[in-house]
Amino acid sequence: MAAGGSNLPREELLEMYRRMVLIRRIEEQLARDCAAGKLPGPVHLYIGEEAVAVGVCRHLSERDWITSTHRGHGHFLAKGGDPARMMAEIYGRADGICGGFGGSMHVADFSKGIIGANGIVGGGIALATGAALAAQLDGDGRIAVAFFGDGAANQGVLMEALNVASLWKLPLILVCENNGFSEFSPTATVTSGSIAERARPFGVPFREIDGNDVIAVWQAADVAVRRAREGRGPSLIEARTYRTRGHVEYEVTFITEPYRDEAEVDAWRARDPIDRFARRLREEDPGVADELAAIDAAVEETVRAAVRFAESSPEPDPASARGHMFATAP
Amino acid sequence: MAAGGSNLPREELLEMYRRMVLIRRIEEQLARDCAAGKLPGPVHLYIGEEAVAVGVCRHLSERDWITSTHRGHGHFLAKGGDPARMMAEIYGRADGICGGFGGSMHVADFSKGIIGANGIVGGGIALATGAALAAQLDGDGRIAVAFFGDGAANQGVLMEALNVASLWKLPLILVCENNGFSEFSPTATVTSGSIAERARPFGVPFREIDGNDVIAVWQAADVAVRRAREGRGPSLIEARTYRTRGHVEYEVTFITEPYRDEAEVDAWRARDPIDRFARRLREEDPGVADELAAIDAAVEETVRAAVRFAESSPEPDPASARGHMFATAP
Amino acid sequence: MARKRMIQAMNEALLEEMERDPSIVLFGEDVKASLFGDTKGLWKRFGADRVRDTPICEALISGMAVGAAAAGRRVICHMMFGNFVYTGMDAIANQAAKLRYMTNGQIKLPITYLAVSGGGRSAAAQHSDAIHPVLANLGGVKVVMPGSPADAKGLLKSAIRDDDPVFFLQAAGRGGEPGEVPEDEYLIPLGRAAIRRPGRDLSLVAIGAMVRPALKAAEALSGEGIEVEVVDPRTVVPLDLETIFASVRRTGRLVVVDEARDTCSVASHLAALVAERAFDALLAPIRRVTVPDCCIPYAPVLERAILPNVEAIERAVRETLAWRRPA
Amino acid sequence: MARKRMIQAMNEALLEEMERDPSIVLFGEDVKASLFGDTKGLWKRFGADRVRDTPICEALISGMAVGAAAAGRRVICHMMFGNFVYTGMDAIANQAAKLRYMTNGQIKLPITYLAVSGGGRSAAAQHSDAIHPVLANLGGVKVVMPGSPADAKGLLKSAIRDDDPVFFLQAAGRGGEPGEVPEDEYLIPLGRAAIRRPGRDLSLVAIGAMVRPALKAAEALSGEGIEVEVVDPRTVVPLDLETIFASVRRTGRLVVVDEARDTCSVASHLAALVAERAFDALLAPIRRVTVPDCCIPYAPVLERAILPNVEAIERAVRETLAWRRPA
Ligand SMILES: Cc1ncc(C[n+]2csc(CCOP(=O)(O)OP(=O)(O)O)c2C)c(N)n1
Ligand SMILES: Cc1ncc(C[n+]2csc(CCOP(=O)(O)OP(=O)(O)O)c2C)c(N)n1
Ligand SMILES: [Mg+2]
Ligand SMILES: [Mg+2]
Repeated sequence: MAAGGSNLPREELLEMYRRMVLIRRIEEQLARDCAAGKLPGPVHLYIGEEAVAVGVCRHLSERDWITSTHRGHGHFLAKGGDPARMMAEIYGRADGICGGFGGSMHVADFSKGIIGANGIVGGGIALATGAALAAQLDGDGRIAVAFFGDGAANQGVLMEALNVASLWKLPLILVCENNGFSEFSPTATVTSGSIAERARPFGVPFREIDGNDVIAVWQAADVAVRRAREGRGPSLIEARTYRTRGHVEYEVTFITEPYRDEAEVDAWRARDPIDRFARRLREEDPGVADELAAIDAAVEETVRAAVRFAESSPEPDPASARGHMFATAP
Repeated sequence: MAAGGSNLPREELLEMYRRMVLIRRIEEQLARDCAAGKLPGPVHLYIGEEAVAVGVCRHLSERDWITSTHRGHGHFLAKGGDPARMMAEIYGRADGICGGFGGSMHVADFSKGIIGANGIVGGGIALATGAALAAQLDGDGRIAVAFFGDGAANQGVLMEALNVASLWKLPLILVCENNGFSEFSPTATVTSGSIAERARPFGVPFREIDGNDVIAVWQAADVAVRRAREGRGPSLIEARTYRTRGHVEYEVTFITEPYRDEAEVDAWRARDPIDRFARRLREEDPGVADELAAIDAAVEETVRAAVRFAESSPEPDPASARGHMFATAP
Repeated sequence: MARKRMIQAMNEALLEEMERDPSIVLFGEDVKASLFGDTKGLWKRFGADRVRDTPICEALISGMAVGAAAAGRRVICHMMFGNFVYTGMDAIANQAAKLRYMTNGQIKLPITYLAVSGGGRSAAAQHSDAIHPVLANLGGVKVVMPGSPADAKGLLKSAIRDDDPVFFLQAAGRGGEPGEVPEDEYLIPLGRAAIRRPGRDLSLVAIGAMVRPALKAAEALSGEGIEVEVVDPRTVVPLDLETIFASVRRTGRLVVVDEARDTCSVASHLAALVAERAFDALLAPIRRVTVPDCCIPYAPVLERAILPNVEAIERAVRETLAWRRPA
Repeated sequence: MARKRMIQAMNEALLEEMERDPSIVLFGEDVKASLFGDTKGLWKRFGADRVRDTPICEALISGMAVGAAAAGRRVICHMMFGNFVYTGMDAIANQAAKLRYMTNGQIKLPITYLAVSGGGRSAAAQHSDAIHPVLANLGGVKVVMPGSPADAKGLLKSAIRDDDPVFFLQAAGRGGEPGEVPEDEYLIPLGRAAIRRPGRDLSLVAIGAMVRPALKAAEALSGEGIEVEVVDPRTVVPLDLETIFASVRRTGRLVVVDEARDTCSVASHLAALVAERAFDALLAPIRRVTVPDCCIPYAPVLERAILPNVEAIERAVRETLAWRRPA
């Protein structure tokens, strides 16, 4: 089985499927939790964009670095973060991956190379550039990937990073997830021209790809990752995708006028990255259906376990609220 | 007389010559003053780059806006700022254009559309974008020009300005003075690829020109200014030039190792924009020599008068040091 | 008078002022959709020329505000969350706060920067900073922090008409708080504190969102016979020192409540001013109820432990009143 | 001991620490040419991998420091002038100061940010801000302000070895000031104040570059029989409150000298702390000698009128000593 003529091994394909479904189901759970008023803070869901995180992160080991965004659950899980501890974090519990100090916008696990979600749009770009510098100095083939949105691509720090990464040939991959919106502004109203092309004047290779096609993502990432690992410098990938849910859960409570057509959402739902991939896998190998079903079932159980873990975790101790400000206390 | 087949009227050519010479002589005076310890603060001289400011500003009226840089005397004078009051400012005197509050890095005259020099590298870019927005709203054909260096072109705000100016079709001209250095770093060591090309992904027209050829500058600016005035949006001009003096006067006292070849400096001196232009004028019309000599003499007198004015101006009143912080005092 | 929410009052102020002064231009990220509701309807009313959605690029927009103001416009620039002010800090600190001074008063810079500031909603560290101390230290920007819907409206109108850069900081997540707002047009001048509740025993200065818990604490303490005078500075730059000093001179005791990190907070600064200029009136140490020098955490239980609240205010008041000079 | 200039002492510290710890990477604008001299020779010694000239892009480099530190490097990031810290403020305030806290202490961020800070050289408003109050209010960065070459060396070495983001602020234009520097290796811990001169009559706390004029003032006053105790906090985050409180408890009087704008200055904060926690020891109002809330002007005569100096310090001391409780 080699979906789309990709020559990818079967287990790799199934693992990509599993990770995408895991992200989807965890976030569907979060959507329900949010509607039920169970989440203390805001959540920005990645539903519809799973193929990007998964297609890229499958090339990364735990020793590679990623930086992420306010829409960071997908990156966290794709890079191997623990769903139960992420769930507990978003619930604001002591066993959360950040002890309840960070929440949805700050899920991070440095032991897995996840520098973390980021509440500052564009904030991860400089961090990833720094991590790429560290990786280059380490000289052991590690790389850094910055995920960021089309909105973030309008922050000047992107140009600054392209310039430095190009000059220093840093092992950096800039992955722009163009989901068509900066919050409630359609991309075209706030983004002039092509994002991918912004790499050109710096001599940084770039590609615009279908971000709802996990194989296409995997392939583009493959090229960029090789390049970075071999010391040939940075790349930029612009993945066209769509968020089928709102910018932030529960936005209808304060954004009273629609900012996009339901027809547009439906059109993108029809291109859902998980459905499409599953269809393709089944088309190429009808026998895979059982395996997919088994994965679905296992993921459901993972999600239930994550919820149980999170719910049974205690609230953090208020006496600890000052937290770990400094490593070396005065 | 139409130097370089430019079809420029004679008086325009002579005025360009006069302004370039004025900038040169004023700054040579400042160089002597600095060496003599007469200047309280640092000065960054524009010597060698005069063609850029003059070629652009000849298209601007006092109602157009410019923003400038730490190397701002040339822009101030080219845009019609008063040499004597600039001199007094740099001397730190009460009759300085900013009352002695600003100094060399902040010479400004809003009545002449000079938003001013700027001590923050890249700082003028956003200001000019805002002025262009105001001009667009005014709707009377005014425009804004941001002068900035090749070093400043690496500040992300350039990309942000290109994006917004393109989206909103702002009457903005971005003029990059590429003089080969960011302070003591040669451009190639800190600037990847082409600066001019950075406009391309935003759909902003751009040109790279010989910044030591005042006619070439005039012509490129002509196109960009028309475009802006007609509401067709921004342009970027990259003018290749060179500063034949140091980054900052007296740098030899703290930069102990040479950061460029004397041969390189000499090569650029041979391409001096004023000499070249004068030569060309004389070649095309030998009769012009007397007029040039008369301009030279008049400029010398302007410089002497500026020095007299500045020297005879009192120091600011220390009791006024809190200055004009607020327009509406509490 | 009509009962209105804070954000409605702000929306009215923006509407009225933009109606009144056609030179006003307003821009920022998603001001059309209006996350907080303050800019709702403005795009429809005033059109795409005067009300502009910008890309996400705080460094540019904060500086564009300066350029447009220098070029003659009255500008309203929405920075959204206080933390994003850091992203646009260069133009605020190096240009907006300095351009008039450096050029010897050649220009006015009539800019109102809008932002929400402070915590309390589990938005975590990068969306919860109270940024007024940082802004106040810049010297060149005024800082307005309304404590009620009525103040929000009157202060915002004054801020917009002011010829200097003004930061108007609405307490994050508290746009829904209701209050009585006058029907007719009114302005509240910058630099004029309000005594929210008179009292003889102690002066309780509370800034912005802290006015509410301060009033609650005062109410509760009153039940015990402790009469606290609640002073709301309304603007931290300029500061109405006269009103504050006069209050301290009457009561002899001061507690300042400020939703800022303690170090270099406005609470610290007020305490310092009083310890200098009303020292002889002081009968007890000056207490500050502030945020400890850490980030704002996500989990509600942690956040509650960090932010000033009614109990902490009551405790500070009680302890200040109980204080006796050691023998 | 050997006589050395401040900047030489810093250069030695950088050299020794980079020699000692190969994980250190240093970058910034023109660190190879070295405007101030602090990074001179490092590029030659340690090579282009570990010592990197960056383009002008403070937003990126301040954030790269965080990323590289999170990824295991010890980082020295040169921000050049204090005012350019505003340009790179986002990553400092939103990332460096918060990333460890937000992630529950998962990482260390061993970053030393270098910058010069303050005025006095006619560099005008955009090159003369004293930025330590803004940094101190962030909560998550330590702030070191050496008052002598010996301190500069010992503190810088400690800053580099520290596992947290530390701002090391050298007083602008005073890199040439000489002092005795020990020959052997030594460290000066962060958070430990020094009593520069003992005295019984008044505690004079002077920060960073203000230590020198404070000592001069103390010297002059001593001639009149006024014995001032000069305390140099050396680091403003963390602050050595014990030493300061103990001094005030001995003398009963406090003047703080801080080359910062007054509002929300460290001087204000120190005054507030003392007015809270050593109130009973106070015999007089606490005076601050600071910069008024304006920009730093260009003309020397204007700049001198704005910055704290020996006379202003003497005056504040005299007035504090002369103060009598009104009848
Ligand atoms: C510096 C900064 N500015 C503004 C915001 C507010 N904000 C949060 S998400 C968002 C839109 C981001 O758009 P994009 O980068 O395309 O990511 P997406 O939400 O589409 O995934 C904005 C403006 C922020 N968090 N940080
Ligand atoms: C934000 C900021 N960063 C750094 C500096 C220090 N600095 C002053 S001039 C300069 C180099 C500028 O290079 P360029 O833009 O090419 O202008 P040039 O000096 O060559 O005219 C630098 C880094 C500054 N003034 N502002
Ligand atoms: Mg998007
Ligand atoms: Mg240059």
